[in-house]
Amino acid sequence: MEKNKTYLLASILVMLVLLSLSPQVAAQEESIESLTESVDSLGTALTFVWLLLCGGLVFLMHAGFSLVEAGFTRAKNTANILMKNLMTVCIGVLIYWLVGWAIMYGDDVGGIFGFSQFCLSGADNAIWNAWFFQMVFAATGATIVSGAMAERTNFKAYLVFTGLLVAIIYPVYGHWVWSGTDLALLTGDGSWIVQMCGASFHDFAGSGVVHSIGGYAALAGVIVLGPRLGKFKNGKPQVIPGHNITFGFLGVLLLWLGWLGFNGGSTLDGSDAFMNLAVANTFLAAAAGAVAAMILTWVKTGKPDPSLTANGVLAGLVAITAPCGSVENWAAIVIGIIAGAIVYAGVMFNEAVLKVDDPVGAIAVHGYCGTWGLLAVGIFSVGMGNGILDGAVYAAGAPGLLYGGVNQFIVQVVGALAAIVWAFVVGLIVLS
Amino acid sequence: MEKNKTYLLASILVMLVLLSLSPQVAAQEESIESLTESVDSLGTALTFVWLLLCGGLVFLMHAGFSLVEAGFTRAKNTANILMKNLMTVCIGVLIYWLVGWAIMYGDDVGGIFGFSQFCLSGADNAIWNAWFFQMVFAATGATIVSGAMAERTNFKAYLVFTGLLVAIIYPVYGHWVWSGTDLALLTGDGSWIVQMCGASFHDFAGSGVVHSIGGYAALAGVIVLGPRLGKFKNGKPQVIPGHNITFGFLGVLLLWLGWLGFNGGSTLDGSDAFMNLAVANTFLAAAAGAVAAMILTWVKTGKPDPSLTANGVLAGLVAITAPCGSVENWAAIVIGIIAGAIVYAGVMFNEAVLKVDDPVGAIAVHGYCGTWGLLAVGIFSVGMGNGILDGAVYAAGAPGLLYGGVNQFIVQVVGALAAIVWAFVVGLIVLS
Amino acid sequence: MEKNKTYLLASILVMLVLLSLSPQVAAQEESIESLTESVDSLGTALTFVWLLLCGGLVFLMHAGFSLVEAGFTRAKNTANILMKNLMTVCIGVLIYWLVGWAIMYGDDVGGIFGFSQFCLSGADNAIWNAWFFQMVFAATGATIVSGAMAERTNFKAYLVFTGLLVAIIYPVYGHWVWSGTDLALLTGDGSWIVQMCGASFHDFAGSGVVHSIGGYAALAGVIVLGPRLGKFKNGKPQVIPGHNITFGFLGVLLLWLGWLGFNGGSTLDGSDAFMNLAVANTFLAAAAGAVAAMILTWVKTGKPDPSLTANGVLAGLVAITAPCGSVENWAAIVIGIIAGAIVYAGVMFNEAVLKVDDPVGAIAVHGYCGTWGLLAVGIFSVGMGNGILDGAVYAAGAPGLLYGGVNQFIVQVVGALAAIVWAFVVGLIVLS
Amino acid sequence: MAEMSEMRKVEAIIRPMKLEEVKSALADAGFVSMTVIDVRGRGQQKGLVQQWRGREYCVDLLPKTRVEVVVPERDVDQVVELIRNTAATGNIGDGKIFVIPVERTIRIRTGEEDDEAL
Amino acid sequence: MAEMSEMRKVEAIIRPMKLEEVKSALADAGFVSMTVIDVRGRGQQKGLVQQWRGREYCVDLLPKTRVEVVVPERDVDQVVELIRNTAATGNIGDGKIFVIPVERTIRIRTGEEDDEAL
Amino acid sequence: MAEMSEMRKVEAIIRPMKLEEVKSALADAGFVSMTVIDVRGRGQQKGLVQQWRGREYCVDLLPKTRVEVVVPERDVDQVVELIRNTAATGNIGDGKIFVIPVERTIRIRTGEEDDEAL
Ligand SMILES: Nc1ncnc2c1ncn2[C@@H]1O[C@H](COP(=O)(O)OP(=O)(O)O)[C@@H](O)[C@H]1O
Ligand SMILES: Nc1ncnc2c1ncn2[C@@H]1O[C@H](COP(=O)(O)OP(=O)(O)O)[C@@H](O)[C@H]1O
Ligand SMILES: Nc1ncnc2c1ncn2[C@@H]1O[C@H](COP(=O)(O)OP(=O)(O)O)[C@@H](O)[C@H]1O
Repeated sequence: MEKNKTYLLASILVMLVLLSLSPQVAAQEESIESLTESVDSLGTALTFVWLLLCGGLVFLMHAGFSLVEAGFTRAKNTANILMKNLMTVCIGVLIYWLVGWAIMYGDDVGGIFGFSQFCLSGADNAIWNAWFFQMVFAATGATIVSGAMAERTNFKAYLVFTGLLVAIIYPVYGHWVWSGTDLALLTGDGSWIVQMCGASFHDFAGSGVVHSIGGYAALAGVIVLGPRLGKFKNGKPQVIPGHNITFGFLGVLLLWLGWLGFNGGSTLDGSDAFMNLAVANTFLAAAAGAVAAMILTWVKTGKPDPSLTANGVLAGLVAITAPCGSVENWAAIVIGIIAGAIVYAGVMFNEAVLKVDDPVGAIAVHGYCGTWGLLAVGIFSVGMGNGILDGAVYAAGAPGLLYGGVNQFIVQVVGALAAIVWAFVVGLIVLS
Repeated sequence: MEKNKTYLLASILVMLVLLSLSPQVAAQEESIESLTESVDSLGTALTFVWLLLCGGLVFLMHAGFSLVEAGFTRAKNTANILMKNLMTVCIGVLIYWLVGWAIMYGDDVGGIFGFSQFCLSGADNAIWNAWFFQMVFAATGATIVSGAMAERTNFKAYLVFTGLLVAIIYPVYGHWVWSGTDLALLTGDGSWIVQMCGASFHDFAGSGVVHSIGGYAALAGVIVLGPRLGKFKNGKPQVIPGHNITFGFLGVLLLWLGWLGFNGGSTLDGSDAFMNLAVANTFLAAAAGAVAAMILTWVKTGKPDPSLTANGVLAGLVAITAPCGSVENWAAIVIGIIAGAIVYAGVMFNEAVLKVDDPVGAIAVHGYCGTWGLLAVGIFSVGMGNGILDGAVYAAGAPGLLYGGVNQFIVQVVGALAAIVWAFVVGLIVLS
Repeated sequence: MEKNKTYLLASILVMLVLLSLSPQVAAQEESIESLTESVDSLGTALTFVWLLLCGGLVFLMHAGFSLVEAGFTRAKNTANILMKNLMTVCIGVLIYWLVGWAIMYGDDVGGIFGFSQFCLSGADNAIWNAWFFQMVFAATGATIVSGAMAERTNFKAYLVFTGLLVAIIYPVYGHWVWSGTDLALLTGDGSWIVQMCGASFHDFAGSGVVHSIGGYAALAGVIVLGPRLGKFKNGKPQVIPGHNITFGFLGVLLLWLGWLGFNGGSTLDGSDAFMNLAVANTFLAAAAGAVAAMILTWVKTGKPDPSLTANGVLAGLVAITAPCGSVENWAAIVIGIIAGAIVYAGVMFNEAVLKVDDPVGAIAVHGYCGTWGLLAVGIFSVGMGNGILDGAVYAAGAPGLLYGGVNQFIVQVVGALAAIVWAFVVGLIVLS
Repeated sequence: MAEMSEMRKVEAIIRPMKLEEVKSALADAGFVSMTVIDVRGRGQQKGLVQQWRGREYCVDLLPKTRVEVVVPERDVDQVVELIRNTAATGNIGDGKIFVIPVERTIRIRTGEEDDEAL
Repeated sequence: MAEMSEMRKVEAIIRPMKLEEVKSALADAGFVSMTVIDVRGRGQQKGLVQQWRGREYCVDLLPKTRVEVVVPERDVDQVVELIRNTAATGNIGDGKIFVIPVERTIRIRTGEEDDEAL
Repeated sequence: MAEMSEMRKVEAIIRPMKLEEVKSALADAGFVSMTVIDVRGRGQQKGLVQQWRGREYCVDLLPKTRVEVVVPERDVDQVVELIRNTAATGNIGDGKIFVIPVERTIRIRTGEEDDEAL
């Protein structure tokens, strides 16, 4: 009996402990659950904060574009240029809300475009956040065109063109690349192009979606428009100097800063550490582009050319926009250097051979260097999960040429061509 | 005995498990507690980071104001205007530290003003954070006045007026609206006004506290000061063109960007997802305001007017400042459009009828559109917790006229009138 | 037997409960661990986001410097100044990647310099983040020199000097102060200097590392270079007015904003609440510096001098950079006021006594006020853990003179002298 | 060559802020045509003391406006009088009027000469 | 003093956009030297209506360019003719040419006078 | 009308960087009054080659400064000499001096004429 009593006592003890423990464990279960929720929503909040601020930086790029365009053209056209740029933003905001987002991120129609959520119907805070970040990109694409067409565009026609760009040209190509749907023409697993190439097109922050589209639409515009009065005399390009280099350089620095948001924010996740790689690469490429352009003009003309050096910064930035999350630091520098060379050659080529008049070099910067950036992914990409990309979730999937891969390069060529054809052809049609 | 032994063994086993489990559970309890703390303090840290950065964006608005005022006035007054604006910030910082915060957020005295924490005595990091964010707002309110009074104010008198604005005029009204005390004249549950109206006044980010106060104080200032020499000839307003439209437009874009922080930060919580709604609405209203003002001037004068279009952006921003967290996207656009019309009409009315000279349109932009923004809350507010505001914690409490409510509109009218009377009357007294 | 059965049943029950409980507890253990990890990595993510954005603000300071230098000098040198400033950034980015980081943060060699991680070899996202934030600081140090040497420097020589500054002069001193190694000359516990002085040198965000180094290297540069043609006539300083005060003032406001990132980010931790104290003190000192400089010039010359008042803002900012996380609000104001006086006296002294020509006042602002900031730590420091610094982890360790300590002051004097000697002497050697 | 001495250019250097007044006084009297140039000048008037970075310096060439009107000799007196009456403030720095002979005057548009050209 | 009447300053007020044309026409005929000034002027041409903040205002002095060429008397007719031919558009506002006597002409560099100085 | 031939306007087109020197030389000799205009000009001097976006272009009208001093005929030689001595560098582009007859000179402030007006 004694023993039994002992057991009894022990058992009771145990039960008491258990009884006290069991609800405690259950309560802990609950607090863990609520904690997990808190942590999750804190992660979401961090992403919201990050993307709003990055979006703000991208918005600042409009100030940058305005200044570059005003500074690098003649004083008499300043008011006109500024109005055009301001209206580009305003129309961008309104039209991307009305239509653009719906075409880009609405329910997929055959991988070609989206079609729902017009006027952001049914939006919640996550959608407003995403819309804001995407909207500033769309407006940026549109504003590129204004630079190339500066000093001679009819204001009304320009407004209409901008509206169509933000409503259709930009978001359709954007849908192919960033919509994330299975059929998305250039990136969806179910797309015939992706399956054919054996890799998915990668355009991190928009060398293609934003810059190529803007740049080649600008080319179309410039061709339809013709050069400024007096730009060519007997076929020879004449110099029409800008009027305020301080505005131009301030603009370039604001654009550079804006790119911190442009590329840094494009992982779309405040907790994705690879934003740091993207930003480091962005700054390296910009600096390399500027130095390359400066040295080139120095060698070619005997003195470093300020406005082409400024273009060199932008060239590096545009080119690194697609590959910044997929390549090593040294590759970013190489990409920037080549971009600096491309922008110099491109500006000269446009003037001397194509005889198109692009006052601020928008076509060479955004068009040509945008294409170069897309191809650079296919050349320098480390491949998601390899080497420095261990743990990365948003980078080019396959390694580039230099790392033994071919598929990624092929699909980049296809995507780059698609951007050129789409923006240029539709641009031409719309304009004429 | 065997059985007993079995029991014994079992019990011992159980106890061992229990003994090992109990401290584990206790330890988990502790880690859960410390985790909860970490998560909480991480949430606080996110708020700190968010508000510092938003405050930085609001601070950038001073650059914006300086540029708009310098660009839209004559070159000969530039140095004077810039000094005035810079000193506004400096005095704002110092006086809001010395007195302003104490009057606005110090211990409540009958719902009318605060009175403690002078010189931020006893401050900790949470207070420094809050002070910083509030201080940039106060300085913004003060700088509005400088725009209207540009090109003719005595520097010393201006400095004194700015000091009084930041020390008294601004924080007293701010206390009525944002102090959060139970008796706070316009928003506290215990205030007779709130009880009488049956709803609490709502001014999200300061259409009233910042812009109306600044705008109507400016009106008082402008009346006391009289117009610039040559502004009116035989009572007819003369044109005095600005000297640098690039500065003006750059200023407008910086102001627009600043509003991201102004409205986005005003939930005062880095984890409040409704910052996204606020920002989206802010950008929609700004764009709508600009388009409206542009079209209006186009129709009325035959060409789109750059500086009035720029005012249109600001009009939309000022108007959406109060309602941005309480209304739907389409309403934000409507509010912006009407603000664009108000600013055009207001500028013309001020010149032609009131015969006051406001070089940059500060009274129409901040005063009239500020009032409109406050009323718009009473018209378009969805009502906290309803529809898209499900889960919102900082929005207008009751639905607006369009959603069947009346009380909110009434209290908004009262609050808007209070701002006009307070700023205008005290402004007049101080100035004369 | 019945009893036994009871026991048996009870025990089985207990065991069942236990069996169900034990894995639950284990599972909770796991979720707690994974939660802890999530929280940790969220904290890291917040730091990443915070430092990228603060770095962006610091980058904006390059726009600020460009504008101040261009605006406060003659129009004919604008293009040259802008090119120099742009190239400073570009070279800063590339050289700090190539060499600077390795010398500053690489494996310690005797407390004097680092030597590893050239080209950021082996970098991960944490390194890229840290590199980015440090890089913008390094480039800032370099750009200070361009201001002092404006309007007469050979472009090629300047580029070389900038390269050496970012590769060697800056990172070596930086290693002494910020490398965190045990032997680090001025801050490591194992350093003979620290042991001798009995306290560790404290330079929160770089009154010494960035501003003194830049300022005294500039002094060396200016002496080697000689004054601008026509700056002195028979030994008497002549006035060479700047050409665009709007650019100058815009630059100052951008610099001020940049300092939010400069000082705010320098706790290097997104969750360190003392960023708020740092920012509040920063803004108070800037405002106080401006007001002091304005009043001084007003009293001395009969009218408030715009460009010296603008210098006053910067003086306050430079001076508060070292002490901002270690002093009380009122002390920040006192530090700012004295800085405002120093900058006025320093500019006059440089011109009238030293006969050096510093067009924008860079030596007085960054050199003299940088030194003052370092000494101010030794005077006003509250001492880590004391009073308002309860819980602080990155502040001056010991109390300053006013709080009864002497050691901190002594080590600040040593560190300040080290900066002067190192930057000035090596600057002279490199330049000649 | 007969008309040689019959045309005169009246060059009046005035204060910039007087331009509007002079312009309308001349226009009211029928002399609408004129050419205006921004010049800087000094005479008995002291320069302007300005300040930059805490030091004073003297701008000794002050901004002035030069109004040039070409008229037949017979109108010179009236034009001079009109300008004098509107441009004078009585303070040093009011400016000067110079009358310069004009040999020929041609209207580019039509080729008309002299009197008809004005 | 013999050459006194032999030098003339031809002052042509033209439209700014015609400057290039006038310049090359003169240069082609051997008159390379010239001085150019930006002026504002009004004549029979109405002012320009501009807009600021929704209100119109009239800029009644229009931007013009003045080309001044000093030549020996014998070349005056040719220079006048050249300018007239290139600067005329046939619309109001084409401008005027004034011929003013020059007593002496000195080249600063060498001190040469008159004909040799040009 | 007796003084008609006794007043002269000395128009000197000089290098902008020589203005200070010319100004003080004239002032030292008692000729403080003057009017200064920014002009652009060309003569035997080639234009300036500049660069924009990698392409060179030629600015063929160079910035010059025109100093105008109205003096009695008797002082003309001295003024011309002073200007020549200070403005000459010996290189092409030094500029020209033109002496133009002034028929009347009026001080706006007082109405004084000619000699007293200077
Ligand atoms: N001798 C002169 N030659 C050329 N310009 C002159 C001469 N005297 C005066 N001026 C011009 O007239 C302006 C006013 O002359 P000033 O002597 O100051 O006025 P006031 O005649 O009232 O004393 C000067 O700024 C200058 O441009
Ligand atoms: N009498 C005058 N005196 C001085 N300048 C004149 C005179 N008449 C015309 N001008 C100048 O010539 C310009 C063109 O004159 P305007 O009468 O408009 O042209 P048009 O001769 O073709 O009718 C004017 O803007 C003005 O600068
Ligand atoms: N015939 C002229 N008519 C008008 N201005 C002239 C004439 N010749 C020279 N100039 C002015 O004088 C300036 C210097 O002339 P330039 O021939 O280059 O110098 P230099 O006399 O030393 O050879 C020119 O830029 C122009 O403004």
